[in-house]
Amino acid sequence: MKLHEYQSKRLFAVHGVPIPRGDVATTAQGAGRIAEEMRGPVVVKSQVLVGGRGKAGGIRLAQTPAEAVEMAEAILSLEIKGLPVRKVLVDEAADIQTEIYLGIVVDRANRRAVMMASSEGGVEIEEVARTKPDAIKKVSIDPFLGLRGYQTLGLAKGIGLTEEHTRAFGRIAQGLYKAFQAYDASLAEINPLVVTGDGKLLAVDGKMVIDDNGLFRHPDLAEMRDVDEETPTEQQAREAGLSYVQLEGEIGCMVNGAGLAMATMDIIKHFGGAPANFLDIGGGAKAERVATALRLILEDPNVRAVLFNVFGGITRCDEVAKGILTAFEEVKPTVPLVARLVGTNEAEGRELLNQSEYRLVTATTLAEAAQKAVAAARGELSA
Amino acid sequence: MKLHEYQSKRLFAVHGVPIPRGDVATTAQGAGRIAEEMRGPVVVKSQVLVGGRGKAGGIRLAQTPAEAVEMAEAILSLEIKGLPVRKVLVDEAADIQTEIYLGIVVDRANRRAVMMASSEGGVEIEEVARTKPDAIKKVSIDPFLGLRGYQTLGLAKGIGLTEEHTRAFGRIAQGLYKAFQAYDASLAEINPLVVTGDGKLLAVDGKMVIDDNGLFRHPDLAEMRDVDEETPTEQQAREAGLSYVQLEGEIGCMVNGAGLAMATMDIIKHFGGAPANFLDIGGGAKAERVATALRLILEDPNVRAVLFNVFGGITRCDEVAKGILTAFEEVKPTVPLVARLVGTNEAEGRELLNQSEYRLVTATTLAEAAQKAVAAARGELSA
Amino acid sequence: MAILVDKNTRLLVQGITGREGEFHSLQMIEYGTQVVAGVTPGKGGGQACDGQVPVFDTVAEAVAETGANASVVYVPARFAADAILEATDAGIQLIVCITEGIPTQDMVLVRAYLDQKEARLVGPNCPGLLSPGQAKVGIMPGHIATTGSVGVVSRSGTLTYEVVYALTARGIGQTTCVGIGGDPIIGTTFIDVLSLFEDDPLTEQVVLIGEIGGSDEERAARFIAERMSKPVTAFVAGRTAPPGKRMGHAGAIIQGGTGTAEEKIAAFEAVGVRVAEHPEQIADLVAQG
Amino acid sequence: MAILVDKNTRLLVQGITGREGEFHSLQMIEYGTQVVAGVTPGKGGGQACDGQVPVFDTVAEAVAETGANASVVYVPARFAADAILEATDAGIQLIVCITEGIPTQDMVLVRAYLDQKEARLVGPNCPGLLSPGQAKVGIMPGHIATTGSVGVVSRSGTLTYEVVYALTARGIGQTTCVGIGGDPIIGTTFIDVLSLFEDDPLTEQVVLIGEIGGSDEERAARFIAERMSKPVTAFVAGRTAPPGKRMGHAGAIIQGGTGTAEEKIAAFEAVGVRVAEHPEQIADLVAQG
Repeated sequence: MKLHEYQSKRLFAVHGVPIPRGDVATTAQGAGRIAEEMRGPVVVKSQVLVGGRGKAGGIRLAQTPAEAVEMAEAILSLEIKGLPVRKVLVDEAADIQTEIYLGIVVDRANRRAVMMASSEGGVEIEEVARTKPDAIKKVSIDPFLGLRGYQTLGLAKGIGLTEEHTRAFGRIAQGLYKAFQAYDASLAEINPLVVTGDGKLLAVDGKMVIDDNGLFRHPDLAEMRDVDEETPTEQQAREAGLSYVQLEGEIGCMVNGAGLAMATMDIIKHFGGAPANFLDIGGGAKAERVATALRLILEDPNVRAVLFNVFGGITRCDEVAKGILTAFEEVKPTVPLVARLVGTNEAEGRELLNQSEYRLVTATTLAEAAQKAVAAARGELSA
Repeated sequence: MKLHEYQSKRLFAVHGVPIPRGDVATTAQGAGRIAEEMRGPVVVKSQVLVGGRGKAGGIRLAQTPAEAVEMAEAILSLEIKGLPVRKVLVDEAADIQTEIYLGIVVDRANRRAVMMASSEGGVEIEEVARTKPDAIKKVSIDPFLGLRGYQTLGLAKGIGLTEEHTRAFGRIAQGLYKAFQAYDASLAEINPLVVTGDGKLLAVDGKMVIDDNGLFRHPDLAEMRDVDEETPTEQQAREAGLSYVQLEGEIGCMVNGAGLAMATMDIIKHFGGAPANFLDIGGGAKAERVATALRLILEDPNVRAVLFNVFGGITRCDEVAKGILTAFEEVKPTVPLVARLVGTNEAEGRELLNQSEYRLVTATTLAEAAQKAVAAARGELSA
Repeated sequence: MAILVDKNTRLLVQGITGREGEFHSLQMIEYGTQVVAGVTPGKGGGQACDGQVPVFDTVAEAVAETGANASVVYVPARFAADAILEATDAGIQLIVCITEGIPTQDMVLVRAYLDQKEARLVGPNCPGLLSPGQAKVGIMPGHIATTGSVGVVSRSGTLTYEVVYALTARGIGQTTCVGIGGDPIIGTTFIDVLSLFEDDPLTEQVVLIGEIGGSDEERAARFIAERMSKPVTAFVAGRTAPPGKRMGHAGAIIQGGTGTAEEKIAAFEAVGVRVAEHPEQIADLVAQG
Repeated sequence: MAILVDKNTRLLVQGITGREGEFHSLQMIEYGTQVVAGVTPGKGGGQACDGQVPVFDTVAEAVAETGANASVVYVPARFAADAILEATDAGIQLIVCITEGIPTQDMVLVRAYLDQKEARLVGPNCPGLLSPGQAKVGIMPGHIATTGSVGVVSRSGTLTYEVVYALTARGIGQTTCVGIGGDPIIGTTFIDVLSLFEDDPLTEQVVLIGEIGGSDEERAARFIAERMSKPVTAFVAGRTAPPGKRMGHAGAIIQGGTGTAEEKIAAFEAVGVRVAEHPEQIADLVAQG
């Protein structure tokens, strides 16, 4: 789960990271009132969960409250990479001398958190990694010992900070790591961390991604989820415990397991079709979850055929069949349905489906199922 | 540094360990007022930093506030193992069904904290270790992982707690470990932890010893030190950074290093004398600390002779000599002084002492020094 | 012969009284696995699986009483890290964790702890192990596999079944099928399993099933080039996955320019590993020897 | 030959710009020790010891620039644990910590971390190491020792000097003198050092100096019985110490019925180790061979 800039920065501040004074507004007038309180130039920043806000005109400097109202009005009418801007952050403008990057991610290969710093702040770290890899300094954080003072000192020196800033940098690095840990983050990033004209360090922009698996420990964070950033379908899917990604094609897929779901999408493409979605019903899915999944697929007007591909392990084919039948009772499907149920309780599942009034095309192999689904979507196969 | 029962229990309570309602009083009337608030039988408990309070009559049950006043009066007039009772804890009396022992210590051999539990609560754990070693269950706590749920469950089962108490026991064990960690304890003990008539667990008595080396992290705890429990000499010594233990003999010893100090005491005894004290001036002692040390020794009326045994390593002999001379200016010594200064800056130290108006008997070997000190204390050697 | 589990495995089931734990324990027993003990705190002294398996409160008790030497973990995500640590501390040498949804930071701690110990963890969020005809540990459907000489290792769950099923359908049996799980932090990697198959005399060929995200497949390719003498056939799921989108719980996500199916396939082909176009094609490639 | 440090040791001093750090660095240099670098955060780029030693901000930099392979730590107690960890992470193989007063819980963490690594820690709260004629690392006065064939290991600080001084006075030289420190948690124990002396061809006899508290001497006695071929002479300080009283910073305290001098002496005598009555008598016993 991604957090907004203002949410991320507030969580960093809780752990001692200095951030600019500022507040969030949902209207241009609100932005103006905040700008008045700031008594000086402010930056008006769109709060949307995508990168490239600056280039899209979503971040602007205002010298006066009146200008802030104007800027906020413009920004709140924007749509950035398809997402409407509903909130702006109005921050006191900083007197920026130098821009630094500071971030933490979980490194799969190292199996621990890695802190990265770079003197090339203000640009995306992926960009720096491509163009100036030597400018990025890294330290691996031992999960038992935490981030040590000598590590932050090493980073500070590595990115060329002078003696006067190493202590402040160390405190900010420790604060960022504490926030990363405290909130089960998979990414925590300050970009840029700036050195101001009066020699202070300030986290001007922040970003945090929370590990969804850790959210049960943070009910307060779970509430921060910005549902505006999800399509209603994605939101329903998440709430039902489904992994769902909307795609452009015409064959709705319902599969158990992410790998098999991807392989199913791949094989549909291989045989000339196009998947309408990625949908993983997860392990051990109960009938109710399956029913929700099927409802979501059938709501998509692009869908011309549906392919069920379930290989039962922890998931039981009879439970899946029950879910399918439940969904049928509500949403009467009008498109052809291809079903392939194999594995745990396969026979019981097939038995249940056979009792349905909807006739399903069945298949044994995945290749056969995919080919039938592609044909069905073209209208070349009748149920 | 030892904490009182009431201090220990309050720190445990901060971490979720249930303790009886109660408060501390320094007068019998105060104890009575607390008993009134409790509205029921209370236990009046002497707060002194030694074991065996019960046997000494320092813990008594009172049915009424009037009885509590009476008991407190009696207890406040006691002296237990040489320590005057200045405070009593008045606790609501618990309805005790079972008594358990629960404690944590740092295990030198294992190099980590060990939690011990025993069904034989209410007696000293050393006693249980001697008489019923199998009744003590232990788990070693990995410093990186902390105390795990399966460990406390294993302990609970090991001491025969039934299913209904294992959760509460686990929470108390976690609380005790948290307190142990949070306050740099070297010992944290609940004895007894009782199961009450209504099936609750309650820490009826508690004890904590804080690692003096960790006190810099806990200025609040450092203030809790009960100076009444130290002799004025011990208190002065501690404040000066000296290790000082008062003994019964007649030869005052000033030595650098605990091992050498003990060896010096041993050799005095070996040659027929008796040390008046253990005194370690520590590593790298400055002149001022040495002066304090010498003042402390010379204040002891039993001292008939003084032996300086300093082997310079991090401690420099010239600094020690300066301290000796400083002390001489204030306290004019009237007893013979035997000095042996060897090691770092030995020549400079000897030079300084030679300038003193007080003539010191010097010695080369430790055996020689000890023999001269013993002789001097008997008046057989003049300075 | 087989790797990791065989007919001598004495299996302990952590979370045996839960719905999934009991269901799959019955299936494991039915398959012939020696399920010697179950653990559920608070249920010690009872029995599970129609009285076939004694239940203990702690792993230490279960090991002491039954001599269990492997454990499979079905406990809920928030307790799973503790369950793995408990098994490790009780001296269990092989721990297979089926549970999905364990927070990554929990696994960072668990993995760092395991690195100091002898114990091997497979998973989490994996289907487990299946040595056909000998033992099944986890949730793989037993009937899809048959004895033979192909070792299977996979980051995916159900996709593994798909492949094994296709192999069996073509009469190609397996020594052991290993699901290593797709989470960011796992106990046993492709390389660990490839090394075991390389050393297993009965394994003649290996099938590796990867997916987008991370760089484990690339590391596996390097290992195959440097250390493997046995032929390897691979499949990589996610050729058509759009970049920047998270594909399911497995955490399969393509970030920036790394972790794409194309790169992984290229890495395999560069070291002579045949890569199948779709799952069932693997069986064709393996049949070619 | 010597153990742990010799003329090839390239020493780094952590806390070199502090009063004690600089004083003893000068003494070590004067003794002939190769002091190649110093570390004090914030003082990098400067020099210490009259311009003889370059100072760095971090151990990693110092190692990269000077090839230091051992470190001695003089930093204040509250920063000492971090200093040890920093040296470990920078790949230093031998870390000698002189600092006294490190909180026990810090050392519990440090020791658990070191147990996963290759590095050896000597101390803390110890006088360090002295290989006469070759190198001095720590605070032992160099002039009290002379080359020879006796290995000395001690839990105590100044008492060690006393014994070494007495040996030297009788013309008995030493291979290496090792102060392991008297804190509850230390990096290198009696057994570790006894084992090194047993394997060192030039060491013919060993002197062990213990004190009351703990049970390290008892464990050493068992080790001597089982593994040592070379004669060992021991001394145990604290025969006259009253029970239950803490004797100084070293944490020498007798609790309950364990850790007394009597028990330790009995343990040594039971395995044929000669135990001296007072420190200087050790030299007499060693002279007997």
